[in-house]
Amino acid sequence: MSKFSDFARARRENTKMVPVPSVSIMPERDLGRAPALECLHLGIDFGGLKAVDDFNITVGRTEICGLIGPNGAGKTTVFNLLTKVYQPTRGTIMVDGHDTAGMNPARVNQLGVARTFQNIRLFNTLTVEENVAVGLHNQHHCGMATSILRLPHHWKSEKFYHERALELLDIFDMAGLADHEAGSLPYGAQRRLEIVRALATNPKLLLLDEPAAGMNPSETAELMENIVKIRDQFQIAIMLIEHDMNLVMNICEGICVLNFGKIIAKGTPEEIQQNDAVIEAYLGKQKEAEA
Amino acid sequence: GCSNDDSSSSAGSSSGSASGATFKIGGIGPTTGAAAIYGNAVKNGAQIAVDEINAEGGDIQFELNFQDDENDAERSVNAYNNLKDWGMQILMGTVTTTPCVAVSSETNADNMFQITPSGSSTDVIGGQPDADGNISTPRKENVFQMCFTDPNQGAASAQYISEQALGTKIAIIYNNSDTYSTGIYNSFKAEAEADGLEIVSETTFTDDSATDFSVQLNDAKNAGADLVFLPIYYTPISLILTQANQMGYAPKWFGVDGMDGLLTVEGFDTSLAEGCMLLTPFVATAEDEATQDFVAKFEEVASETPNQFAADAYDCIYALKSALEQAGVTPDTDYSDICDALVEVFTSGDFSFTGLTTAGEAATWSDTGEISKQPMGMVIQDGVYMPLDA
Amino acid sequence: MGIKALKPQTRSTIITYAIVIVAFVAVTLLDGMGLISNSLSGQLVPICAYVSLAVSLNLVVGVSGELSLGHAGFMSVGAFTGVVVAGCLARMGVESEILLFVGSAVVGAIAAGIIGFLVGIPVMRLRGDYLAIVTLAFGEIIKNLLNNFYIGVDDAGLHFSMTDTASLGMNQGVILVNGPKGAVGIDKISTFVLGILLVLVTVAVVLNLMHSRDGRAIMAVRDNRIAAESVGINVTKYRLMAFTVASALAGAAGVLYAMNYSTITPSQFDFNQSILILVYVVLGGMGNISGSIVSAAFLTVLPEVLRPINNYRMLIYAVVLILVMVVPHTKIYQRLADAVRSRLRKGPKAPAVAVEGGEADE
Amino acid sequence: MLSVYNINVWYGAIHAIKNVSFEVNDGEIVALIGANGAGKSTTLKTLSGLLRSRSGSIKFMDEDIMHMSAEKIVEHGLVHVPEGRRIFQQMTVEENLDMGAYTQPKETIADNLERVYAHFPRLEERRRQIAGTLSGGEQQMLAMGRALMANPKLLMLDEPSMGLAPILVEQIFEIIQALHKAGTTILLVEQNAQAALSIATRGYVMETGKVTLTGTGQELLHNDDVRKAYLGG
Amino acid sequence: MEVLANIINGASLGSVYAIIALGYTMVYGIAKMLNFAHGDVIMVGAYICFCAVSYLGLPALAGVLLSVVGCTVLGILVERLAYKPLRNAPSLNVLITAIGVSYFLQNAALIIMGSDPKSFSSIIALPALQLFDGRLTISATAVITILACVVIMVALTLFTGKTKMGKAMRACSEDRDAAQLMGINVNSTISMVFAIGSGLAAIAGVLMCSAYPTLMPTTGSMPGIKAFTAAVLGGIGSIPGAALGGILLGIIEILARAYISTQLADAVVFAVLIVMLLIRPAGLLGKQVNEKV
Ligand SMILES: Nc1ncnc2c1ncn2[C@@H]1O[C@H](COP(=O)(O)OP(=O)(O)OP(=O)(O)O)[C@@H](O)[C@H]1O
Ligand SMILES: Nc1ncnc2c1ncn2[C@@H]1O[C@H](COP(=O)(O)OP(=O)(O)OP(=O)(O)O)[C@@H](O)[C@H]1O
Ligand SMILES: [Mg+2]
Ligand SMILES: [Mg+2]
Repeated sequence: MSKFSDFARARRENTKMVPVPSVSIMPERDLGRAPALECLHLGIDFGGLKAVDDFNITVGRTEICGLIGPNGAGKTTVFNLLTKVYQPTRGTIMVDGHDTAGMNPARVNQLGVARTFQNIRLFNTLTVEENVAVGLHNQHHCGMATSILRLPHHWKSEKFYHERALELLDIFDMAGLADHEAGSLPYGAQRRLEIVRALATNPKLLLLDEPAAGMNPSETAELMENIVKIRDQFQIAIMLIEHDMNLVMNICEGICVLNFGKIIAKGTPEEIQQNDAVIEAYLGKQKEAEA
Repeated sequence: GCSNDDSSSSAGSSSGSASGATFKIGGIGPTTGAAAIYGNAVKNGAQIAVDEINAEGGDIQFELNFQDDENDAERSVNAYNNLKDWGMQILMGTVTTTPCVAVSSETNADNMFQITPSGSSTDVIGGQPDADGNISTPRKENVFQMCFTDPNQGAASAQYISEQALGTKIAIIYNNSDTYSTGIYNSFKAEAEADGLEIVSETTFTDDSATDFSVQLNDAKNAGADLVFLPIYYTPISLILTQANQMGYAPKWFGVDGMDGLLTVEGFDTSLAEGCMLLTPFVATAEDEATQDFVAKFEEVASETPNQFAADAYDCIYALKSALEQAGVTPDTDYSDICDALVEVFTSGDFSFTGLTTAGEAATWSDTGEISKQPMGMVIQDGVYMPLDA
Repeated sequence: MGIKALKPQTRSTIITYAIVIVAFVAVTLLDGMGLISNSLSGQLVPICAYVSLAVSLNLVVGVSGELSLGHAGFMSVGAFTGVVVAGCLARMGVESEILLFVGSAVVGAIAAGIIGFLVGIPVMRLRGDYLAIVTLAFGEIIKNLLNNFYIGVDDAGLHFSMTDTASLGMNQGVILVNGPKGAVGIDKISTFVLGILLVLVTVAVVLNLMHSRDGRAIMAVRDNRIAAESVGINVTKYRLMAFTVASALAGAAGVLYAMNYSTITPSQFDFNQSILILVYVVLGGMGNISGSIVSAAFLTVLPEVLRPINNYRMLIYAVVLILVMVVPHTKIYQRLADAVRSRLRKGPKAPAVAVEGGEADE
Repeated sequence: MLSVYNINVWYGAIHAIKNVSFEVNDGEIVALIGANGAGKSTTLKTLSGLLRSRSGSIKFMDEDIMHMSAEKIVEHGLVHVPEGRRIFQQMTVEENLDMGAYTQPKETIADNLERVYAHFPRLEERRRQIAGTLSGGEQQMLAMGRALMANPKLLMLDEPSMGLAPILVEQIFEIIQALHKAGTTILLVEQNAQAALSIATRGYVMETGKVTLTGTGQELLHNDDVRKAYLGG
Repeated sequence: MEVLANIINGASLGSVYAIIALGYTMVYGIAKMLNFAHGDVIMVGAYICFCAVSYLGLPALAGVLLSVVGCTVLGILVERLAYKPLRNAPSLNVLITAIGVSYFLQNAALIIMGSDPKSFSSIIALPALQLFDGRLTISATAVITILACVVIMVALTLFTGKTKMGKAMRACSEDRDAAQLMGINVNSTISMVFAIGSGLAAIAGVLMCSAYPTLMPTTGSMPGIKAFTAAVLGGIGSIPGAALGGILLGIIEILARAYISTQLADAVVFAVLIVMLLIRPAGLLGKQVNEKV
């Protein structure tokens, strides 16, 4: 494993995880403040299928939390529920202390939930910079009339979008690609751009759906570094779905394991790695040996 | 088909004497699109007249350039401008009403003489205040019609029906997306009420829904109408007759000049049209040899029987000829002066014209641009038109 | 070349305006020298009208990615409103043609915009072809309603009826809208200059909207609705915005068009008219404003150019239409294009290319 | 069995594949690894006839398939599991599998189906579900199962382990080996170079459209450049 | 009784729309293109039948056969020449090409057949049905049209749902590359779709002109649009939907004319259409596919 991930594990291991209500754990440092996310008895059915059921979790203000589980367990569906792409059949979702009942995806985002998608969803015909600028949509306002008439305020806000976009792109040093069409970027770059776009909405909670999918180990290592960097820099909570155990076990502080839509285990990476149910349902023996 | 075999001659350089001492006559009408039938009729009818006149080799020679307008006002104006570029001196057209309204105000602005064979709306000639003295467009002094105006067709029909006591309970089916049809309908209605005819059913259709007439026919039938007035063109009429026949409804049918041509519809079972009555200025079966001659020539050119559009066009050209003779203008005169001269002639009381569509009598023009001629009442018997007046 | 250095966006904007202005100057000069035929000069105003229509429709079809088949409907709303307004103003004794035109254009645009908005609210719940069909339906409805509108003005003011002119109950008045006869006796106040001005306004509105916060949102929704929602964009609002603005612009273009002919009828603004405008947009390229301008002008002039061949005219027109669509997608053509491009491509990189990928999602 | 010689592929003006040559012998597992955008998928698409090379030659079982249409190539037994699954979203799982067997005679379909369900029990549970609503992993299984329905002689897999749970990744690689034992030759494109090379008989490394390195699976696995670039170590 | 009569008239008018709509939906649902030339194929079909019967003096059935064959060939030809090159082009380009084809067919017909309308003599020589001792007459044409519509619908449903070819068509409609990788010959499959669609168009044309016997180069366009509307109303790509949509549209049209206003009938029809779509945004029988996120 790369030097970085050792360092990551080190700094992760000296965060103390403590139990909180809704049978979850969160970093001690986040205890004082309202959790970024709190789900109670969350669930959704598709026809007969209970895709997610009785899903309870609490995510601390600056926690990096992993959501893992076999294929079809319901991980992406959880994300779709949190972002209201699907309306939950039951249960409550509290974001930063506010109940999101009846909100639509846009509203939830404005409340502070941003996400990336398992199958990349960029604005393909827009340039990289424009993609981020769209992410900044609600960070700065400028009415239609204003921009049609090209009033001074229009130029001011354009300036804002431009500068802020480049700042954000710099995180993944993509500023150089600003004028390229998003659709024509290589795969890895597209995944990174999706993260930047999500960040641009200034979220309190960032949801990453398989950010490392289709990346090779060295790219993945770089990604891990960036995820931690983002958390530290923006002081936000990050919840990620990933099948790359190297990534999950190294940077996640709390991990929640889903199977058939139900939580089968919660805990620190160490606990999860030892959990027989998880090994049996998800990790398999080999990985256990490796970890 | 008739639309392609003479496109060459219409391109202008027709059999006119090459000396250049010819009047350049422009023609405009739909030769493509849904209304192409009327445009082509006019085009061929006019061309025949022009060829005859040129063949005579008199000192008035014509050159006809007929342009397509797809029965669309915009294209029609384009066609007009195109003809101006060609050097048109007189406009014979346009064939259909709406484009004619648009073009007539162009000619009016340019002071280009215009006579339309079939643009029958009053808006073509302008002026014409309605009962309450409302007008929609002022008189265009340079524009004259060879056909009846819609109002006087409607009125004439109503009078005719009441005089001949053809029916007491009247149903009307008209096309309310069509200027011609609504124009006649309105005046018919007004006149019918004046003449104490009882209108028991008024139903409409539009160009988009001219397929199924069951509702309209049922309405007329249930209202007990004994005469159905059809101020529409013959294409929908053929459908109406067929469907009425299917539902076993056999009232008297009364049409206007638009009904002419019904018998020439290829494959149409003319027995369905038995007893249909119509007012029309022209019938292809008339005995006089002028008509016979024209019909023969036309069938030669277009391989179909001419309808009144063709005849009106034919008359337009001859009317122009005699008017030009009377005015004594020469081809090298500029169109604006020709226009003044012709207007002078047309509106002077002593100019009259006798042609295929004037029922053998001399027709004259009032300075409103309307023609005064008597419509002939016709009835279809054994698949041919017979004079109605008995 | 300095222009190469600019951002592609800015460059295309400049080019777009340049096209319009150059065209205007060229035509005016030629006209001054009397080199413009009646046939062409008679088409200048309609060309401007169609260009504005194409550009505005491009905002819906190209920029916001909705297929609208009812654009002519908004055109007619504008046209008839404009006629009525002009009629009233004239009756009120307004002389200046500029005033008449501007007045009716503004009101016409507003009316069409309002209708567009009202239609949009329910329609925007639908997607793709369903939206297309509803816009089509709307166009037909407008046409059918206008066939039954009778509007006149006399000293007592404006009169309206849905039965016939008699029931307007006016005297010594002017009938402005006469059912299927439509509006007759419109006084021709549209001029090429006014036309060009309208085009410039339309282009400015559309381009400025496109290259602004709201424009980006609109395009984002087009590219990926779900992603757009996920970054907090109110999808309905922006689809509706594009639709309404486009309708208003179409309304203004309708006024320009109407004021160029002494008569307009409801049946003129039918499905085929909408399709015609759509053809301009697609031929010019989705979201490509300068493309719309050129193709609208080209396709408007083409039938007149083909006049000499008479009845074969529309046949050829059809063939041309098919060819311009098909040829660019034939192998030979693409080989050539690539060859040419690889010669040219020194300066600008990737963006130009990725179009080739044929990876248009949806 | 398959020999590729000097192929060049262009996307519009992008030269994505530059003079690539390699071969796959009967009964091998050949791994094709490389960074994102190296041209691996493009190569596979070219072999299966979705893209055309402008030069060189592609021979499959001594037949020139370079100018053959994609559907013909499938009939010859060269089957491609494309990147990103590309299953038929609107169809049910079972209909998808039927499509996979399009070139197959009716009678063989039934036992093929059994074989696939044996490999992927999850698919049997979901046989009636609309494929579009399957989870990412389930879709990957379906994509592989669909390819197996065509009785491939040479199976080309484009990142089959992408987005699969570790336990499934193991399974997938086990399945690959099983298929291999059963006599199917395999051309494998993977990001998970570790796993890929450890089961591969031979491997090729691609960078920006060129083949830069080749050797047996083990050689590559221990090659320093490869370790640095693709094994993160 | 009168209501019933109207409904039946509506149904027969609607079945014509429906048959056209079925062709539409096939092409539309599978080739993923709005084939605006479909209406004009109908016109061609009717002309072929007309010529066969009244010029060549063939029996009606032969005429129908001839026009089906003719249109099928035409359909394939058009697809090969005009649409095939655009396989990877945005769908709107194909739409415009289709419009070009539509103009072409109309004007070709105008030049070949002339502008004067032909009166189409019904190919159905059976007597009308008399019900309730003559208070209700149903023309044989109406009966046959409705029957034809139902039969065709069932046949198509089975074809696309059950047969290998049918499934292959659906596969192509979703993902052509993937379909190729299954060994499906996309080109011939899509040609097949057009063949079927155009064949149906021919039948529709003959039946339509038997019921409403005027034949002009523009005869096809309005029914084409109405059928397109019907197809969408029923739910895009749904075959029973197209049939249902067509028949409903016909009935609504007649009833609106009979009981609301002949002036505003068209407006009413389209208004109803809009309302229906607002209630069921994916059409009557179309299934709302919420895309997997
Ligand atoms: N819209 C839907 N309709 C029906 N079933 C659905 C829908 N969306 C998801 N499912 C089912 O819900 C289950 C969970 O799907 P989900 O995408 O959340 O799995 P996942 O945990 O993300 O798996 P993976 O790791 O492979 O992405 C799956 O069995 C899937 O088939
Ligand atoms: N449709 C396309 N249009 C334009 N360029 C493309 C297209 N598809 C791929 N490319 C380019 O071709 C090159 C090779 O792409 P390819 O998908 O084959 O790489 P890859 O090795 O499969 O990468 P990955 O590991 O992400 O699948 C890349 O630079 C990519 O940007
Ligand atoms: Mg998932
Ligand atoms: Mg790839």
